[in-house]
Amino acid sequence: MPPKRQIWLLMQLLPVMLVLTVLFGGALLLGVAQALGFAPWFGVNTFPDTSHFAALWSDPVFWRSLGFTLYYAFVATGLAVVFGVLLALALRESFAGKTLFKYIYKLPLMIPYAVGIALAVLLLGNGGMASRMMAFVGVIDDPSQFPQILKTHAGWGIIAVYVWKQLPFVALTVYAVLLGLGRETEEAAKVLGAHRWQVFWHVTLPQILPAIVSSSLIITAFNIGAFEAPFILGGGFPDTLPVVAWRYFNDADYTLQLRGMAVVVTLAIVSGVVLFAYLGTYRRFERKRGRS
Amino acid sequence: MFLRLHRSALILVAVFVLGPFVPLMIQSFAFRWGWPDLLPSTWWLEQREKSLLPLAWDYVLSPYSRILEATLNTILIGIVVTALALVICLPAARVLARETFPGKHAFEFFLALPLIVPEAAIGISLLMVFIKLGLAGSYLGIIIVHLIPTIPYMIRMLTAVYQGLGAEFEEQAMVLGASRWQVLRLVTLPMLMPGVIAGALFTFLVSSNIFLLTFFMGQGKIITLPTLLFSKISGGTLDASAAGIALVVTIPGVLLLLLSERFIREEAFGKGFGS
Amino acid sequence: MTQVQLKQIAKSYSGTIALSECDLSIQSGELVALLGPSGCGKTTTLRMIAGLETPTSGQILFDGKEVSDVAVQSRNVGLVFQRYALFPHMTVEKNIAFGLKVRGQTAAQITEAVDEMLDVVQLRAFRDRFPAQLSGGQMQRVAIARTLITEPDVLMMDEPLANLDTKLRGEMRRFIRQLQRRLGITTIFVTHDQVEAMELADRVAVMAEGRILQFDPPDTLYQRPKTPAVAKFMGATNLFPATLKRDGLAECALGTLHYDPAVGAVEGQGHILLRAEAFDLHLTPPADSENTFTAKILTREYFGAATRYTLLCNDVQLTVQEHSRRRIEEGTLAYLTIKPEHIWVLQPS
Amino acid sequence: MTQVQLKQIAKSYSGTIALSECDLSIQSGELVALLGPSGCGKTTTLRMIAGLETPTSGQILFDGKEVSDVAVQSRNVGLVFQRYALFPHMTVEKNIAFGLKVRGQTAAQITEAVDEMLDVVQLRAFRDRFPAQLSGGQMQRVAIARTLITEPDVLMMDEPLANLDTKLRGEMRRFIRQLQRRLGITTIFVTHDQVEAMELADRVAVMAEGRILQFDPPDTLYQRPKTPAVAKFMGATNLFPATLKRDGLAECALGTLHYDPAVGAVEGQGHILLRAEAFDLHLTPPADSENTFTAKILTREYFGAATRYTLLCNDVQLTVQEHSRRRIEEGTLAYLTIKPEHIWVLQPS
Amino acid sequence: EDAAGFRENFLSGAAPWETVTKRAADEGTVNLYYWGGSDPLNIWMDQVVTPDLAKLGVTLNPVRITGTKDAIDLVLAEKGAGKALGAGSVDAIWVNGENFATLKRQDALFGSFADKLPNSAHFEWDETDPRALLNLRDFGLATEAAEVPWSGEQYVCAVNTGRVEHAAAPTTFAELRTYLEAHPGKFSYVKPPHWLGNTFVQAALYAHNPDGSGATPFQETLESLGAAELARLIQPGFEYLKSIEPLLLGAQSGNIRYPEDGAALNGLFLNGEIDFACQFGLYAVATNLANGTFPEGAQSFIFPEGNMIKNKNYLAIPSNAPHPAAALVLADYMSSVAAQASKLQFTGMPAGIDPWTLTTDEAETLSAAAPGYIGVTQAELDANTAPDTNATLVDVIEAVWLDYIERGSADPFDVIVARAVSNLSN
Ligand SMILES: Nc1ncnc2c1ncn2[C@@H]1O[C@H](COP(=O)(O)OP(=O)(O)OP(=O)(O)O)[C@@H](O)[C@H]1O
Ligand SMILES: Nc1ncnc2c1ncn2[C@@H]1O[C@H](COP(=O)(O)OP(=O)(O)OP(=O)(O)O)[C@@H](O)[C@H]1O
Ligand SMILES: NCCCCNCCCN
Ligand SMILES: [Mg+2]
Ligand SMILES: [Mg+2]
Repeated sequence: MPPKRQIWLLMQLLPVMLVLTVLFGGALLLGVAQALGFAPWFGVNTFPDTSHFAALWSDPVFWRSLGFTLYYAFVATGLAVVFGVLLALALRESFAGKTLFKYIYKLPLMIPYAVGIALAVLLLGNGGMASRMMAFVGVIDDPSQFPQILKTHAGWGIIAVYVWKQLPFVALTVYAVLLGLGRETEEAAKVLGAHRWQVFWHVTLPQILPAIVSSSLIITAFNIGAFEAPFILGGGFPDTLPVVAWRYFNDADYTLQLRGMAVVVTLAIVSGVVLFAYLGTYRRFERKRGRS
Repeated sequence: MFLRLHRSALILVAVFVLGPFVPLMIQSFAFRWGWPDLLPSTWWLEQREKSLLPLAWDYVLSPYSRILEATLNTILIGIVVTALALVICLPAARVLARETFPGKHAFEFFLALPLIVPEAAIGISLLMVFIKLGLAGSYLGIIIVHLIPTIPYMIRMLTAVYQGLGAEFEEQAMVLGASRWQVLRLVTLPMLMPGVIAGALFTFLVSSNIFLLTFFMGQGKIITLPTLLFSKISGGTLDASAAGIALVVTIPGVLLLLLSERFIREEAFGKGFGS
Repeated sequence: MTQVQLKQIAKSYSGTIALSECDLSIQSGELVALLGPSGCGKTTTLRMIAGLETPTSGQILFDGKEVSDVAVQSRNVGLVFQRYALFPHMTVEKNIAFGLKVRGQTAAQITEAVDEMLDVVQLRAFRDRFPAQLSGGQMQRVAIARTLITEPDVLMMDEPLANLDTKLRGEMRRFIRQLQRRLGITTIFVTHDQVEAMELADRVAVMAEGRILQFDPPDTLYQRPKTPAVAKFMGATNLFPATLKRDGLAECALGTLHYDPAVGAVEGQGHILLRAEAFDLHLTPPADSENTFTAKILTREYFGAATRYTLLCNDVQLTVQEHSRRRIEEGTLAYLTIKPEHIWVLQPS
Repeated sequence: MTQVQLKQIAKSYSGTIALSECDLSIQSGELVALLGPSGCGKTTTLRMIAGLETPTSGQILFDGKEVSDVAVQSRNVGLVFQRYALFPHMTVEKNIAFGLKVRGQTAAQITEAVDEMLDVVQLRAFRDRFPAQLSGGQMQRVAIARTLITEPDVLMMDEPLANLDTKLRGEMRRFIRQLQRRLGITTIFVTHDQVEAMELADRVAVMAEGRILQFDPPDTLYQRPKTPAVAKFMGATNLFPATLKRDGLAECALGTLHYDPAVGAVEGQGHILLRAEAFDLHLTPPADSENTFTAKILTREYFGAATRYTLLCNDVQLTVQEHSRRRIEEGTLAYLTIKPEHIWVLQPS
Repeated sequence: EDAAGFRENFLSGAAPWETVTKRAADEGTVNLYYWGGSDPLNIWMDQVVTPDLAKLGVTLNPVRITGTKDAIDLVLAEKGAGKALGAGSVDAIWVNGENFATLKRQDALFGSFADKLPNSAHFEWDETDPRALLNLRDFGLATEAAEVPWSGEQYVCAVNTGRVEHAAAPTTFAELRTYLEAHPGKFSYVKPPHWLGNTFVQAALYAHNPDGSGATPFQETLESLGAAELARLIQPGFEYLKSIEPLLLGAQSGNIRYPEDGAALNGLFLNGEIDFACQFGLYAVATNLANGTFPEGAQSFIFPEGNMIKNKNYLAIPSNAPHPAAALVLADYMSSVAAQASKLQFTGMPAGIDPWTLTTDEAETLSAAAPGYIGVTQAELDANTAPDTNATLVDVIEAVWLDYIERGSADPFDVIVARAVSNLSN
């Protein structure tokens, strides 16, 4: 490549590189530095000091928090993917009211999580609408008898909000890919004698798999780092890691700031490891399938 | 049989999406609505005149709710972030779509990284530096941090759009005698427009949904719809005014939905996130 | 090896009529082409036979049995899609094996059958490639192999050659023809290319606007089209309205022509068809003066094997085609003759 | 109206050679076709002439002047892309006006020129349509009009007809030919279709693997190819290695043939080319026995205007083509004759 | 005159108030950072304070934060960055206890201004008068007039008489446990370290003081008390809290629920999920009935007998306030009778000024503005008050609660306390 051309290419990439390297890369480095004791702004500089990580990682509660964090993230992603794909498949059919329906199903995608949380509170809380309905039909006579959905470590409230918000994202992504694919390969499979599930399993699914992987990657990452839903709807101690970090940052005890930083850095590492493992597994699977 | 099942499943989805808004609307008109009442025991309108302070929608629509401020902030920040992301990403997307160069894969991977790293990690790390730089609690600070999670989305959408465009239109224009600038103005931009609009709407959507980064960088000084609503419901309960605010927070999303149905072809999402 | 019958088949898509009451009866082992302009209902016909579309009315019979209740998967038909619809995520081998796999055959059986099929389509070396790594002709052959391996009773192909270049198209035509002859499968293929239909098919169904205009062997269609529409679609150039007389005289803009009354002795206002290659071109006046015209050469087009001339004769433009053994310059005055038995007359409608 | 010269032009893309030292000299006002298989460098050649690609070595001259320093925008060439590349966001009118608009012409000038051009391509009624609302042939014409309106010195077209169906392709060929004759613009077009090249071009450059094999008028190429490669590419079927003698005798697998020594009297191991349409087929032994062979008809292919037979003659397969005035059944024994002046010999290489 | 010089002059008493008001008008703006979680308070700020200050030539910029610590972080970060008086961004903060203690420890306070304001006469400054306690000490820490009390508060519990008779409401911790044994799950308190939760814990500790001396020893600093003594004093209280945990809301289904804040507590109370709601709010029942957040049958009751914690809230001025004079004008305004009366009327937050320092008319104005008691009398309340815990102890108690109750640490109690103390001191 002639040097003039190289410079021209570089110039076009530079703005993005600059923004991401400085801001994003900078934030990551800074986060690690703070977790390692570099925080001159509150008069702390013990860099490099691994004690914050040590304290965090040696605490069994941290591991339980991590467990909850991943549990909510994975279960919600799994449900959103399964139902999102089903919805995407259903959207290909023509049915009465489809135009309107295509507006409706996308609504959650467009509004902040907090709205979903508000809806969950009013609907699913022990004093909420569902509980009142049960009281109305006489199944319960005290809010405490309502099966607890919110504020438990089973996390059904959190998961419900995630699924409510993310199912449309998965559906939209997969539906878009399905639109691009057309129906021909599925019809070809049918004509070749494949039955419904064979068509789905051997022909449709492999072709939407990249869309499923990339959308589930995005939502899993989001779920791991999400704060509002587990904070408001979670079961309390032990909290998910973002909430733990939040509590540390709001504590009067400044040394906990650095512990909070360690939480946040750990969260980034976990998220990275989990998602790379996922991506790696998928890639290996694709390669294997490609070879055999 | 399958058809009927399929139908009821779709109705279920619609109920799953819209159903929860019913109690939200009722709550927004309630004065007192305790368990196990299916409807409020006292409505807002019955108490409206008796109260010194504005209640329910009176409060929501009053300046005290700061909903207008939050809405304007959300829109303003969203627009500026989108415009900046567009300007930053357009040239890069062009290169990514058209050229091959050593390290391209690594670069693409780097561009996707902010999708994987939690917002909290970024926001909290930057906070102290931003305070030092005087950027915390300023529009500029919020706009800058919003670029981090939005750029990956924008660049993916735009790269897909460029890929779909092909170089021949620009070449044709050149052969017909158009200068570089004329090519950009008369051919490239108009042809990219549908994709640019799709990318812009999506970026705006992402920006206007960001809570944690805005919350940290806003320092209470700058509020947006997500942070405003969060502070209203963070305890896990909703009063009438919180319900009203939640409804108002939904409105821009509905408008965005109408816009996006009009301007975004669904395939665009597939191109951006389907692979 | 199945006889296929369409009885009064009609299809409309929410109002628009794609096909209106068509009858078609295809013999077992026959190779039939559906020929017609874009949108005339060719694909729709194939899709209904395959079971991918349900007819609005009418019946489809395989060997005399109604198949409306037979699911796509069980009709045992083969359909090669216009754009192949190869599975992009499967290798050539996997694509070809698919039909057997979903039938639950053992790996050994499948491998054997695939190997054989790869030989038939000469793609042994490409078995591990993905569709994206193949050329158009290779994809085409994979699509055919994938279909043939299931030993369908009826093989259908939707514009199988539309996406190939001239050379490849020729090769593929020969390939399909040989294969079909060898296997004797009842085959229906769709095309909008008249040359292709004639070269390949035993019989051609000419379609237009949802109707079958004529269903006949290629030479009948070409030489004895029933209607001007069919004649035009078959590439007829010299078609003139004419007053026909029972004794073999036809009067048209060109003048009076003698035709063979045995070929079609009718009376009234019909058409007369003079095929471009039926004329003989003489540079000196011919001995026999029956059906002779003088004409001036306007343009000359060279195709290699043939040369086509446009001539002006009695104020009428005529096209004449002959082997390129000589070159007559534009502007030359020439003599045209045509034998009565080479003239076709179209009945008054 | 410019003379275009390529001198020792070569182009490689990071290692792969797309074109190696080609010379080509095109006369002012000439219509030249670049003909060759996929990947042989046709598009690359056009793109270099247009200035969209820089040659790795060699020179391009317009009217004897080097143009390497002239930017695309200033070369005043026209290039019609294979897939037209019409601007989808502009109407027909706007598309056609584009080249004048970027040249800063006034609205009045533009309107006038566009009106005129719309008449030339017969699209007046379509001026306000968008490309998506046009048929293939109409898009094609818009693409040409858009290019012609800038009055380019050199008009180039990259496979202009590849996406059209047979019928439309024929029409567009005639249209382009007439237009070019009328305007006399130096024109270069790319095709991989030999029939198209011959029908349209004054001269054809046959290319293969980055080289120009032969550059000659169509009939010369077809009837007198210089190499077996060119002969094959031009659709020659009966090409046999032969021992050539100076007295007009050629010995090949078929037997001994007399050829016209005036045509190409050489001696040594060469090839002999017997064009399929040069033979005459007789069902009874012909009077003159020079160059006569008995042969058995193996297959018969019907194309409408012509019928092609494959025959076996002295263990050699021969292809013979004649007008479809009769139908000889497969298996028939026939007599083949060919006149010495219809035989072409290829020099030993 | 530069900001530092102004501060010097004002604190030394050299500058007359006119120079302050004049300078304030020049500064133009005052940035007040405060917890923005109360709508009535926000409305009062906008409807009353903003126009009143405008009349004084100062524009109020109310910065509503979700946690006071955000403002403290900002002050300290700016201070660390070398921004001195006149250069920071926070002019005044609503603080209590711990946060004030942080500012004081970091030497981030403007100085002793509260007793030099024209309205300082509305506060009792006489150290010998026990009624001056809450002006002189904030959570036990000496205010040194570096903050001005701008609101009073008292921890009061409410009962839903729609579900429980007023008379059946417990008045002691023991009665509460008995009640819960009969009605498991019908009570909870806000989760520490939220101040509402901290206060409930403190009240329990006072009530279970092994020496029977109630709040008294909790007025000492951590330093003077020592970790071991603190552990001894608080262990019985914590044992009690631990003992009622299985009886709290949600415990029956295995998910003990401590509401995150006052709003959450009110929500539970409205829906009858809990029968009693304890929080700061002398007039909370009246206020919450007026805005629909309490059930119709809500009434205050005396709990815990003799240990209803009473405190004040303060406005502090940081050492790097950008507009120090405007901040002083704001502090003086907040100490006025008019401001206190309207605040009482709008928000139900009791006055921060001391009624006995006022004229009869002024005192009248204040009491007329009060929403009134429901279910209790002034005399009953007066008889049961207790002071706040020293701020240095609060952090430890918080940490102990988190460790002992929330995390359920199995370590010996004194080890837990010692650990909390040592974590906080480094
Ligand atoms: N799914 C459909 N919905 C509505 N109309 C349709 C549908 N499929 C086909 N049609 C209409 O039915 C008619 C016949 O279509 P068909 O695809 O059979 O044509 P075709 O002969 O195969 O044309 P082509 O050569 O362009 O492929 C056309 O007018 C077409 O527009
Ligand atoms: N941008 C490029 N980078 C690398 N190789 C290229 C590029 N463009 C063309 N080539 C290679 O150069 C050779 C000539 O390409 P060119 O496009 O000129 O062929 P062509 O004759 O136009 O073929 P076709 O008929 O398929 O269009 C091919 O081998 C091609 O793969
Ligand atoms: N941490 C101190 C925050 C001050 C907020 N207190 C609110 C009390 C409401 N009565
Ligand atoms: Mg079709
Ligand atoms: Mg090309």
